[in-house]
Amino acid sequence: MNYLYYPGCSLKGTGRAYDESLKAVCRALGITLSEVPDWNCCGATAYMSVEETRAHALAARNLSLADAAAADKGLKRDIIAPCSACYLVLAKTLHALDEQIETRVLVERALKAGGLDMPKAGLQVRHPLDVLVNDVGLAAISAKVKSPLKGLKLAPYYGCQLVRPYAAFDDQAHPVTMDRLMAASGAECVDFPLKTRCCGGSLTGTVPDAGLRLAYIILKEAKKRGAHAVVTVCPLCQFNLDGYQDKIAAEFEEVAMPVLYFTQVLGLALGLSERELGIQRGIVPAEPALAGRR
Amino acid sequence: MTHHDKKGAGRFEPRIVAFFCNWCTYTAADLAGVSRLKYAPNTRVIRVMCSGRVDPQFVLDAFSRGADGVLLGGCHPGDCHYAEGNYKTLRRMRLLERMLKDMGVSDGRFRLEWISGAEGEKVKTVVNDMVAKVRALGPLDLPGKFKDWDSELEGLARSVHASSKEAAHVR
Amino acid sequence: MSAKPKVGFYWCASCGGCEEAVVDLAEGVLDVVAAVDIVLWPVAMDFKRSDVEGMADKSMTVCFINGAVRTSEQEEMVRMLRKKAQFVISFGSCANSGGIPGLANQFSKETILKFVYEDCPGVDNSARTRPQTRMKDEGDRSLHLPVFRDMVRSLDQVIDVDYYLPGCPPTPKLIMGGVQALLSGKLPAKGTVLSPDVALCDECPRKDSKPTDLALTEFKRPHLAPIDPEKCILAQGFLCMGPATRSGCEALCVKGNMPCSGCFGPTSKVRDQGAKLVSCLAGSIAAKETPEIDKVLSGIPDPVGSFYRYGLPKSMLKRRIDN
Amino acid sequence: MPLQQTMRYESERDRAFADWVESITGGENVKGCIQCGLCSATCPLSIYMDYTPRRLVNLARAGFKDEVLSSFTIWLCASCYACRAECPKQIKVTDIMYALKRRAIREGSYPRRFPIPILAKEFSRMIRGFGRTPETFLVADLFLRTNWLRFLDMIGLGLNLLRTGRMSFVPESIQGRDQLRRILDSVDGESAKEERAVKEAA
Amino acid sequence: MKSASNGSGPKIGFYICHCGTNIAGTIDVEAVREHAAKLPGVAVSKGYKYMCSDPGQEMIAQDIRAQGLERLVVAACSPNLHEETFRKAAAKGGLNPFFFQMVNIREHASWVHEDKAAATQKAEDQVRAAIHRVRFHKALEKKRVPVHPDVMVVGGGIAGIHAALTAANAGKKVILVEREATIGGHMALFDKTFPTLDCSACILTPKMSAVKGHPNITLWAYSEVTKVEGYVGNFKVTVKRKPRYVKEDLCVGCDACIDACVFKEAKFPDEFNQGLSKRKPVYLSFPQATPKVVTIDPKTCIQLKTGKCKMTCAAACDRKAIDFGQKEESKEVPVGAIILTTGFDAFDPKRHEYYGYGRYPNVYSALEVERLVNASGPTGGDVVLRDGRRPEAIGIIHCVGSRDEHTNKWCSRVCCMYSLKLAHLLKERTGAQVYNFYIDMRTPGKTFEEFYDRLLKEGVQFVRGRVAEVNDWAMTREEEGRLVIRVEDTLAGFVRRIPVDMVVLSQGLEARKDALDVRRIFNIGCGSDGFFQERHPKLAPVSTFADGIFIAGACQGPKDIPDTVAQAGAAAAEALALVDAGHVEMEPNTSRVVEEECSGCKSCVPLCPYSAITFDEAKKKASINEILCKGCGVCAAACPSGSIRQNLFEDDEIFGEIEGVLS
Repeated sequence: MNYLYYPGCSLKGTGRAYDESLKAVCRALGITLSEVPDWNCCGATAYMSVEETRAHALAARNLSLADAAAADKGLKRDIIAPCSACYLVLAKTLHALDEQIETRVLVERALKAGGLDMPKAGLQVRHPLDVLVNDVGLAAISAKVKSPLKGLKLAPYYGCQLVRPYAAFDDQAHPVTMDRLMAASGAECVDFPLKTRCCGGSLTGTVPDAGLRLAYIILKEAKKRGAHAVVTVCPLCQFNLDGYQDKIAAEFEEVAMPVLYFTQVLGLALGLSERELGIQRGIVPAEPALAGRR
Repeated sequence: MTHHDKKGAGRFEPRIVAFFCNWCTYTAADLAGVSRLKYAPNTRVIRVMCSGRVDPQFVLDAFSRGADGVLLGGCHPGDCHYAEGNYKTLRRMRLLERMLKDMGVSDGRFRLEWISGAEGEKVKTVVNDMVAKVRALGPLDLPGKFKDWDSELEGLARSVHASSKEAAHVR
Repeated sequence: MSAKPKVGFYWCASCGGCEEAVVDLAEGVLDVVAAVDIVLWPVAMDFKRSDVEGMADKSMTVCFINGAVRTSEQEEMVRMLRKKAQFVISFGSCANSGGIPGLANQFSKETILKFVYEDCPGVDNSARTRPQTRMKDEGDRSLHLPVFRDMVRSLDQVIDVDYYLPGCPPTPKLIMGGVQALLSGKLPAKGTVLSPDVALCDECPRKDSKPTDLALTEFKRPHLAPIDPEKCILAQGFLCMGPATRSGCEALCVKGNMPCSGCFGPTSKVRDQGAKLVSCLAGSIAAKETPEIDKVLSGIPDPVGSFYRYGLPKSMLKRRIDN
Repeated sequence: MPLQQTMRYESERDRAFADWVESITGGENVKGCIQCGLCSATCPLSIYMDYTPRRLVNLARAGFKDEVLSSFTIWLCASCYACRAECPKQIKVTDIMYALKRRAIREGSYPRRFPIPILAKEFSRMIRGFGRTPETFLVADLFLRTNWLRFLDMIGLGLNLLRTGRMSFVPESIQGRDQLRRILDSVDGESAKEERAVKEAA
Repeated sequence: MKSASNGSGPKIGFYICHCGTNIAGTIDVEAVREHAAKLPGVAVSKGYKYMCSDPGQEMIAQDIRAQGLERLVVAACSPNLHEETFRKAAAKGGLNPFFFQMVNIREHASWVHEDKAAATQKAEDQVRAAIHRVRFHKALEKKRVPVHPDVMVVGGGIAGIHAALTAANAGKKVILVEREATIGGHMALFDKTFPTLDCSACILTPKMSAVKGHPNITLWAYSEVTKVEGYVGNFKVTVKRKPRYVKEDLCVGCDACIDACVFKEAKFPDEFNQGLSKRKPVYLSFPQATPKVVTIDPKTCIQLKTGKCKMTCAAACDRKAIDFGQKEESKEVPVGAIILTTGFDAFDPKRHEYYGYGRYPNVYSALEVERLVNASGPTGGDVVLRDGRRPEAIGIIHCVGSRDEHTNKWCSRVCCMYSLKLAHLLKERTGAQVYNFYIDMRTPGKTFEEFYDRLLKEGVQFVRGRVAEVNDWAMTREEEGRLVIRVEDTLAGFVRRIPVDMVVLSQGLEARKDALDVRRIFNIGCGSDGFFQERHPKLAPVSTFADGIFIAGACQGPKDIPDTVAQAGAAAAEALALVDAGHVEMEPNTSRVVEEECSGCKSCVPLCPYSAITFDEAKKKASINEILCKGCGVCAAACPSGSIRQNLFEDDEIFGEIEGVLS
């Protein structure tokens, strides 16, 4: 299986472990990822706050490059975007190019100014969770699980921008795809009502009072429900939930909750090493929670 | 009706002949009226009991008499007041559409829509959408074209009428 | 003025088959010749254009004109003949409705000339020379060629026509019938097609074999599948124009085990033969879903060519529009 | 407590602003709002907002421009799309928030020293420069501009990132920087026109 | 034909209706009148304020007589409204009523266009089309067909019961068909009815027994209509009678079989109690079930599933009423009119994931609570939660599955009132703090507002806001272990979290899941909301587009019991008016074959859905049975030689219209 890969800025920085673990898991499952050549930042939520069309043009450059690369190498025209913000922004631009004629015209002109073509219909933005569960399939993954994570209790945290508003592969309020994937890894998911509640990631740096509280609510509820770790699909959520726990301890209470990527958990189940999967990159160490689970 | 509206805006106002089945689309248009929905005034409705009554000749005749578009509205498949009339319509119009295309009548000038008696809103959206699309295509104006095509006959018609003796051609 | 009625035959854009049809009257032609004076018949007798010009207006009793009108020369001749003849009879499918030459109305003049003089395999014309309507020869004499019109027309689209003899070509029986009607002076209403005003199925020998619950699941083409010589050809899935075509031919094609291709044109109640057959045939398809319907209809690869084989110029749209 | 007049005169409504709100991408259903408050109730940040999203929508569609553009609410929106997903009238509240943010930046009417608009501007500056966003730079730069005391507060986090190898020092940049600028400039040319049109309308 | 004042052909009278300002406000009626006056054949061209009024009709009739008009064109509203009116006016003037054509310039022009010039232009074009067309009209006559006097009512809820009784009391034979084992419908589930709080059973059960005992009513419960053939006045209805495995004429509903069932304990969810209690495979829905006959459920009965039961039930029945060999029966009955009263489905609250129905046991649907507060319900009217606790705080959430683009857009009309009723009953039974979460409080019925006032004074809490979620994550000590409702108190302007022990979801009303199948059987329409479509929202609220088929109650749209009963009475009256007339007149828009033109190609024969076309083997021509033909015109469109004519829609008429509209 061949996919285009759009890592996004976070996966090159704070979300490095996500990049590492996703690639490792893909290798183990026989998925080839071709990185979109010379991709640029998707623009995230911040750029959209400044200028709408420019934000679409920015994202469209990536789509155009991806489409060209797909045509060039004869790849499937599905772009894997692991970061929820990138996933949303790229999908939003695809929708806008499809639905809003004026945007389409302006973006087409802008791309032309950069010597690029409009992405053609049929190009898709996919999240690795969707690809793993719906393209590879749980049966195929289960067959490759070597060391099921018996007894590991996880709080499945999807965050907001993966499922809303565009993801068609799962429910917008109560998604279950990751729960099923984690079950295939042998782990147990606790009933977690805050699955898709915003973690405050985009605010923790700027309005800490608001952001920290949102993160705290999620972490303490995970703890209350007996989770050993929170498992997430988004580098921003991971950073936000993992990075500020000392502040949360100071402001509210100590939660000491490791925050893993779903690819890390799956990787462990597939028998990959902790180092390969970047487990050591957690600010709240996950090793104690994982010890003896494999 | 003229091709340009009376306000003199100069915008091309397409003429669209709409064949509506009595039970669904005509009723839906009635409902749009009762609901005071507003839509483009470019359609001219001809009521038939069933879309299955619409002979492809009617569609061609409307084009040849100056329609820029022809809209055909029937009940949704499975919902025909006469059980299956709309299926017959669908089959005929699939073939007619191919023929129209081969004859150079652009896609979009002929349109078949299923609009149930409850879908007043759909009458509005379909009519507005079709008017916009046909407007973008420009006038079809077959009567004008027929006249245009026949203008090549005028010279000789006059000269023969004058009983010209000049040997114009060598065989 | 001699006692015998004066008769003319003229041909425009046609294959010559209609002329053969006259000859096909066999010994009957002698009766005709005995009864009339033939004053014009370019295919068989030596008359010049000037002979026609010299005739007094309405001096010819009847002129039979076959062939469609495509060039200025044809146009001029038929206009002149209209003046000279008391009755003009449109003779055969090409004159009546454009006929096979009328299929050219699917293409622009430019497309046709370009293909014929440049792109056609076998053409060697690197200079891309095209016929010119006027040129000078070495002796500085002026040569004229007729103008190739933008479209093919039926005879009645150029001149007023009194009666129509349908068919490609009209059958001897119909020709005799027409001639006798004229000679006897028992004239039907102007504009009448001299053939029964009922569709071909009426006289088709396979009429009884057509089922009353026909639901077509495919369309076959006669050169690709065998035709059962006993059964209704349409019911076998071959496109037969019979139901939408005027009778009078005595189902010649069907008797030859080929489907009717519609040369007699529609009955008087039908304004567009092709559209009407589309309505009839497509209505009888069994499929209900668009993809299945399209699949069945894909058995008719060329709807215009099939449904308007003899009548494109007389169809409601007359010719392809965007050219 | 000083007296404050809370009554509004009809002349205080900016109808052009209300029309604009309805015209933006996502604003098409705003007239259909039934003020049920589902957006506010589902919003994880509404507890901090000066106007709940419902009230903001109501103010915006009525044309109370000053109240809307100077509200904290638009800057607190974390674009989690919860409101948009559940709104019974399918009002795209998140998209409206985006549009209000852009309008507030353009009109300079956002709350001063409030860091979110600055982050947004800084972010776009970075992208224009490098094509990618080195998060660490961005955060450091932001705090130095708004509140350098906070920067000191963040040093702990920085050290943690450094320890786990998640901090990048060198801003990554793309090859096609010129191409990207040409693309953005092309849009700018168009959007400058749009901006003028908005101003004229106002 | 006599020559007209200007031009040849028949003399045409044209009339344009101003409809007050409904038409004249948008269309320049004088311009249209003048335009028509100049058209060939038009001898009279007049306008009038209300053409449909008596003076308007009289004007037409007089002109026909005085001026010798031969054709009539009226531009006014939709022919669906007044075609018949003007046909009668024509007839009054001595003109064949089918020498008339109507132009719809109200619904199709003045009401839907704002540009006056364009609307006027459209009106002129359509008028010209009618004037072109009407020249080709032929004199026609309506056929009279006798009507079968019996009436069928489909659906045995309060609407069906009332309609059946009304028609039966008028002396008509009525067949009442009910799908479930008993009649009674949703109303039988309720304890009290709003706003009077009178006991539902007390007012319903007497009517149920009246149905059972009425000499003119045949009750077929546990039965479904599978096919309807024929046409107004002469329907042939096929009814499937499902086997109860109990002989209805023998069973007296004594319960002996139920007691004797090999299942000593009831163990299957009781549908009537919304699954809040259990029943046995042999059961009686509730004590007043009508007919009072037990039913054996083939899905749970051991004998019916395996054939290996001791059949203690059969042994216990001294009347030998149990019959495991019973088979499904199909009955065909002729009726003249049909009344559909098939009711509604309650919205499934599982569809709103964020309210936790199905996940949190203490989140209840309103129908469940109706049973819970019912004295004859599973707990005898004692309100206890699934975990046995008694609730101290209860939240009632309005508009669940109503006023929401994601589910149902409409207001379900009864939920505010039944929520108030439930709030009252719950407070009365439990003494709990009761909250109502509403978007808008809708109490527009007689004494409804007074009921709301009563609830306010009883101390029920009202929070204006649509609840976003019901969850179980606590933020404070008082929230621990309880359900938390998150809502914006829109009147206060902030968000609140309110812990409760019980949540009641006030489900909206929606069309029956199989409404689409049912409406196909009866050949009627459904609105975009899925409810059956009435012929006209104001003037024909219980009629449908299928003549002779009437609708009443919640199958037409959400409504409360008083409105349902009123509609049921109206539907019964319409049905009686039809069957009592003794005959119906059929529109003459049938098709015919012009024999001498027909080639006998048989193309038309298979196209007719009513088998009205046959092939005459002797003449070798097609022929159309006028009685069977319903006038769709499919055959006329198909006839490849143009030999089939549809009355009122002949080729010449339609071509004339096309020419007129474009000339």
